[in-house]
Amino acid sequence: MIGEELVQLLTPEGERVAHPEYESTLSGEEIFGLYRDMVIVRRLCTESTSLQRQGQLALWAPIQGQEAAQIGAGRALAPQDFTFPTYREHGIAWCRGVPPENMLRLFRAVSNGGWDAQKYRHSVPTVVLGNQVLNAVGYAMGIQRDGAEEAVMTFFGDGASSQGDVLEAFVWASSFNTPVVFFCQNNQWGISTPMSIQSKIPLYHRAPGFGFPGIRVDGNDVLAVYEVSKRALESARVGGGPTLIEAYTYRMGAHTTSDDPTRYRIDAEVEVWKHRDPIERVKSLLVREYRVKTTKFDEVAAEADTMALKLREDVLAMDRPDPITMFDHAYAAPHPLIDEGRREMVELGVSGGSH
Amino acid sequence: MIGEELVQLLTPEGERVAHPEYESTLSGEEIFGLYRDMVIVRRLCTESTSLQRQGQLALWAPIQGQEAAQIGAGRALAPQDFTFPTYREHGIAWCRGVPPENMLRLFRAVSNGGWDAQKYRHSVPTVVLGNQVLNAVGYAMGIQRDGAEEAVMTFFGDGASSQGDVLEAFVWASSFNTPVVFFCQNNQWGISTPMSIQSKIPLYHRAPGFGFPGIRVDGNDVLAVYEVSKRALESARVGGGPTLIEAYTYRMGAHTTSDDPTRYRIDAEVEVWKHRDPIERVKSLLVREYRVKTTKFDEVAAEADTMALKLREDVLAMDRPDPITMFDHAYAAPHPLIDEGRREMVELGVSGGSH
Amino acid sequence: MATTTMTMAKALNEGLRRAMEKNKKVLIMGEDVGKLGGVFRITDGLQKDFGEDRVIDAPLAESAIVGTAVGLAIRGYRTVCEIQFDGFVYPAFDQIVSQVAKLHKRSDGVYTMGLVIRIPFQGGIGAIEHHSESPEAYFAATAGLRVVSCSTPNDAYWMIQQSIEHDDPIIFCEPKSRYWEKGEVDLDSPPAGLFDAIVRREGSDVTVIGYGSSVKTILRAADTAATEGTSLEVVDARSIAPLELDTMVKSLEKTGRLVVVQEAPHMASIGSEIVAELSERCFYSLRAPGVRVSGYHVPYPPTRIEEDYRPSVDRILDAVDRVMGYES
Amino acid sequence: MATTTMTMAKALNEGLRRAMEKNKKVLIMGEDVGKLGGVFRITDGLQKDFGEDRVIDAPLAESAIVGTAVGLAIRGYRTVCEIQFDGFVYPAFDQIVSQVAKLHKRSDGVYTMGLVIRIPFQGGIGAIEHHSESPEAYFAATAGLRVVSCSTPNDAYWMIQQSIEHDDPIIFCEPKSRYWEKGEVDLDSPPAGLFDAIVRREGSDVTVIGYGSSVKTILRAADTAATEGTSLEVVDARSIAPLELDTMVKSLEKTGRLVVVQEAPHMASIGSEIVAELSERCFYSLRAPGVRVSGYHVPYPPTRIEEDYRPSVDRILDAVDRVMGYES
Ligand SMILES: Cc1ncc(C[n+]2csc(CCOP(=O)(O)OP(=O)(O)O)c2C)c(N)n1
Ligand SMILES: Cc1ncc(C[n+]2csc(CCOP(=O)(O)OP(=O)(O)O)c2C)c(N)n1
Ligand SMILES: [Mg+2]
Ligand SMILES: [Mg+2]
Repeated sequence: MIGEELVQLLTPEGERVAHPEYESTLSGEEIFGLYRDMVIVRRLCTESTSLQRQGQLALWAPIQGQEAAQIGAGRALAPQDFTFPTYREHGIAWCRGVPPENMLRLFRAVSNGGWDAQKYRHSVPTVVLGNQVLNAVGYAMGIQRDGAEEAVMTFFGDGASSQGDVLEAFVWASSFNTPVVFFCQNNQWGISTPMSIQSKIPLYHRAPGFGFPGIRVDGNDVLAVYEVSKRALESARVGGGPTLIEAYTYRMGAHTTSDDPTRYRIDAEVEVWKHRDPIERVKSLLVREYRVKTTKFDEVAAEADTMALKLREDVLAMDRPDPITMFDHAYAAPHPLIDEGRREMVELGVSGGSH
Repeated sequence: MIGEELVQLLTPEGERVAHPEYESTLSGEEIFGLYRDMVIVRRLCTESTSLQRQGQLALWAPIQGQEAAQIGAGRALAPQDFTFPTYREHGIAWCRGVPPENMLRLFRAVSNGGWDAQKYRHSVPTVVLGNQVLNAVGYAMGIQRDGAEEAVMTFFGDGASSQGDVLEAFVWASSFNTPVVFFCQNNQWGISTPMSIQSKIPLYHRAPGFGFPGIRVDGNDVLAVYEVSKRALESARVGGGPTLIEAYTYRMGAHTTSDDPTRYRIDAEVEVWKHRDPIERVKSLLVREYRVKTTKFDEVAAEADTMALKLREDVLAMDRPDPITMFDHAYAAPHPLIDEGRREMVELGVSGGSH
Repeated sequence: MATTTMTMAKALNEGLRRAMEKNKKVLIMGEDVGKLGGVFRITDGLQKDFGEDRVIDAPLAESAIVGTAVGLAIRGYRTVCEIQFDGFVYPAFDQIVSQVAKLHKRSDGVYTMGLVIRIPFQGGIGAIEHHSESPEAYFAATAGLRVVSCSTPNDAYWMIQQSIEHDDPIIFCEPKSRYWEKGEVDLDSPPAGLFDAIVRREGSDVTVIGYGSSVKTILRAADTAATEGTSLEVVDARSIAPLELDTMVKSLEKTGRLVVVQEAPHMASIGSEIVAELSERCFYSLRAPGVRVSGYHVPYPPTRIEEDYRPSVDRILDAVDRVMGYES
Repeated sequence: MATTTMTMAKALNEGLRRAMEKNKKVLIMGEDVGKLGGVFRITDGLQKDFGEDRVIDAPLAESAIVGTAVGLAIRGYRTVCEIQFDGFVYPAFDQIVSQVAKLHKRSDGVYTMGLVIRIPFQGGIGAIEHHSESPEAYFAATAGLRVVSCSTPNDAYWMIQQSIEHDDPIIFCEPKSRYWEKGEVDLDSPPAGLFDAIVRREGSDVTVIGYGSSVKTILRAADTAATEGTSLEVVDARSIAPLELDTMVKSLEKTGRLVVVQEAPHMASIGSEIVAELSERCFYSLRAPGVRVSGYHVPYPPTRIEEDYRPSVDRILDAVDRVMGYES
């Protein structure tokens, strides 16, 4: 489909294709589960976009088009694995069990994080591109020292692939053979910067130069992403070291709700990718191969709507935090400037100081 | 010799070997010239080490063992090319025409640079590992904008190859197809850190992952280094883009005069490399193939001694700078804090303020 | 005098355009500066008019943006680097501190580090984390650099041109919350030297010094204070490093009272520096200690509560009351 | 009380050893920290005794040293990162400012960023460029971090252990020029809390505050001043961020005169902060303005002339004379 050797198990038309090294291990029910996940996170995304348009969120970073990449990877994770996302991994967060309303706390600007990272084994969002990739390798070094059979998966984009931190992470992961899977969602754009400015050749080629395997997968094919991720994670858990997965996909929407992609890319490109929609192709498969009935799909749509409704309610109920909470967790131990700030704020009458 | 495909044109024993892609283009006289350069820079190095031992230099970073790598690359440069060194490129500086005493100003701690970088088209030393590699790519972007037929060569070590700056430089050089040659002297050690901690696989493999060629050359074979460098530079000058050259060599001495390599590496390793001495093998060739007489070699030795003597005199004559010179060139334009500092220093009587 | 009204964003755009027209060696480099015109549209239309060779869409790496600009400077180019947001300048910190700030010195004056690093800084736009920081003190503390900030469209238009023409490297801090505010721009001559402070409003009781976004807040505080009978003299520092202290000293000698306003936390900040310097220079004139109104010593908070972090009119007036409360 | 005499380098080594013995989660990571024991031998012998898994020779990349330590902290490890020299901490600046300093907050307190970044800082050893810097203000200005510095072997031994046990990230600044100086170390109990300032010498005329390598220089200045009839009270700040101001205020209330000494240039520095804070807190006690003795505002000079850059006894005494010269 896209040139280059790329692992694909399902065509855009929803037809299975054979691959010499990978085959889908999922039952119809499991595939339906992935379909459901993708529909729900897409709905989460449309609801969030509309909440933003209505002034209820400061910003939203949509994932339309990238659902297969995220759900395929997210469902390949084992419970004991740990994940390090950027700001756009709503699908991963969903798979880790992060409640949707927690995901929106960042975008409602009431938190810089949003969820209990240790509870969900899913780190807080990282906005500075590339930082989390090194953090992930460090976490993986911890796994090694604990002798645990766990893996780390960390996410970054085609743009972030140019950052020194990501490249240093490759060096370290290779040197220490850490149990980490680098999952790069190449959605073709870093805001307005096309992939071609970050690299003239496919990104997954970088890995072998650092001494570990790189693989490109059709990021819009959830079955392929699932299998490729699963194998990389399994290998990492048992000492096989790092893998770079480049999920070749496309950002169907704007970079964020602040962005205007018409300034830098042409409609025709988006049109081409519409035909590669990650949800439609699984649906075709489910209908054709597993004879899934319309009612089942309707049920999922209804479930997604219910989720969206609750999400909206939850978001609207998220009050402006008491300003004095800005002093919480700035430090773990007592700190005179924190005490001073709290005192000043109480004196100013800005906060009841109840916190 | 060292496993891996490695361009070699001269064995450690000084016998020519054929290579499918490279052959030596140099006359006997030219080869003798390279020999002379290597002897002189080695002498420069022993003299500097002894100056340091005698308390005349704060530090010295020796290049014993790396003479072929530096002279081969340095002599491949065209006058219009520009170079960005680290702190160890005395051989390159020599080829660029930097007076030896200028090279020692840094190590006598009377300057942070030492020579007129524009005059010699050889940048001042960069101590922060990796920084200069990005600077070199930027310079090369300037060459492109000037439409000039020039190339940049930048130097770094195996250790520095792990730095984000070096890796980002690969990204940029590839994206913009800049006329830059990355010359990595893999001397096996970054202070006490062996190459194996920086990379499990040969460094030159990194380049293809970024979209440009990498090549490993026997860094102790001056003929091979010369040819490989020349071709890479020529390609760069005419729009062929970047090349990574990994010169596989060995740091025979200590990291610097402050270092004690017996703490971390075994003698046997050093012994092995003694047999690969870059100067001896060229001498063998010159004797065998070109019948160069002992007197000619003696002349070079004498010339080197003369250089060393003058160097010593020059160094001893390098006075402690007037402290007030610390304010010179901190800024290009007038600055109140500089004026204030100068005034204070004059008032303290530390300086005559003549400067 | 040809004047025209425009936003600060437009003024910067026009200033850049004029600098590029004047000098072919001027380049612009940064993330998304080309077709998009930058996320704030400061470089809007410039790539179209000056070409991709002069307005360079960079791969995504700040260390490389600055590191290559250094090489370009050595080659004789003057690059205006755009850092997309304040919180993303840190990957370039090493290149800025170790190369940009020191290469003129290291080369014994042979290299001219004529480059400008534009940073949209400070908060107030309701963004997510890392988009609202005030990193100016890091750069001000670094010998070899200069740091300036504009607070009006006119300053923006002129200071960006003056910065590009200047031979030392300049960290150019743009108060992003003021990008869309309009003001008069004099197209003929600059309001002052690049490193001059300007008295924005004369007053007699308290000298209030600030820069960037704070200037407007201080002016609003001055309005309120005036209605309460307190007269504030408002000084826009403009140059953060070096500070132009003469204007400040002159003001303090008149008022005897000092408040410094900044969004950065007060620890080891520009505010600390101004207070320390003026405490010494105006020891006999000061009728109260210099007081700082700053961001709090916490990571920039979620922006739903940022207005309680940033110095507000209330907090400024509170500080004014405090310094007025000292016996003189 | 078991005391023993050792160098600061050895005291740090012993402190690290004790911390590693106490807590299996303590790791050391840095360039050349293994077999070599670090370029200053601070980690000498530790890899041999605790293994390569706990004393990790890092590939050569500071951002990665700190960035992976962050991940290890999330996993429950406590990593002591060694930065080889002050001038090489900048590649890690982004990780320090954006992750180390902010992750406790961002995670709502779920992550404990218990890690220590050891930096041999300040000059005085005749090194080449980038080996003699004083970057402490950058970190002090960063909310979320703490910065401390030792000036004696006893402090070194205890403060490194206290830092490792502390739950906030700590930038641990070691005055490299004092590594080889010997002093008494009390093996039983620490001299003070990690964030306490200590009066090193009592006096009545002028309070002189410093930290790290400056403390000894100040003490020497105090000796000289005493012979000239001026009594200096010497305060070792120890904690650079937060500053322990109570001890300083108490001293100033007694002396009424303040000199702050540091190797960093004065602009937006710890010295600025101390002067600004104490000018406010001791407004009525101050009989002269607080004065700073600092490095000059230039890139660290070639070290043949570094002693004219670093605060010397002469320059300190000059400042003492200046503050003594004010009418009171
Ligand atoms: C260090 C850094 N520089 C710049 C930015 C601003 N920024 C946010 S997202 C983005 C583009 C990222 O592109 P990519 O990595 O492909 O991820 P995507 O947004 O496409 O998921 C940029 C430049 C940032 N967040 N961090
Ligand atoms: C950013 C940075 N970190 C650490 C150092 C300290 N340091 C100086 S040389 C060196 C080893 C460099 O090894 P390599 O790159 O292989 O070059 P070589 O010295 O072998 O020529 C180190 C760690 C430095 N100069 N810069
Ligand atoms: Mg992208
Ligand atoms: Mg090396």
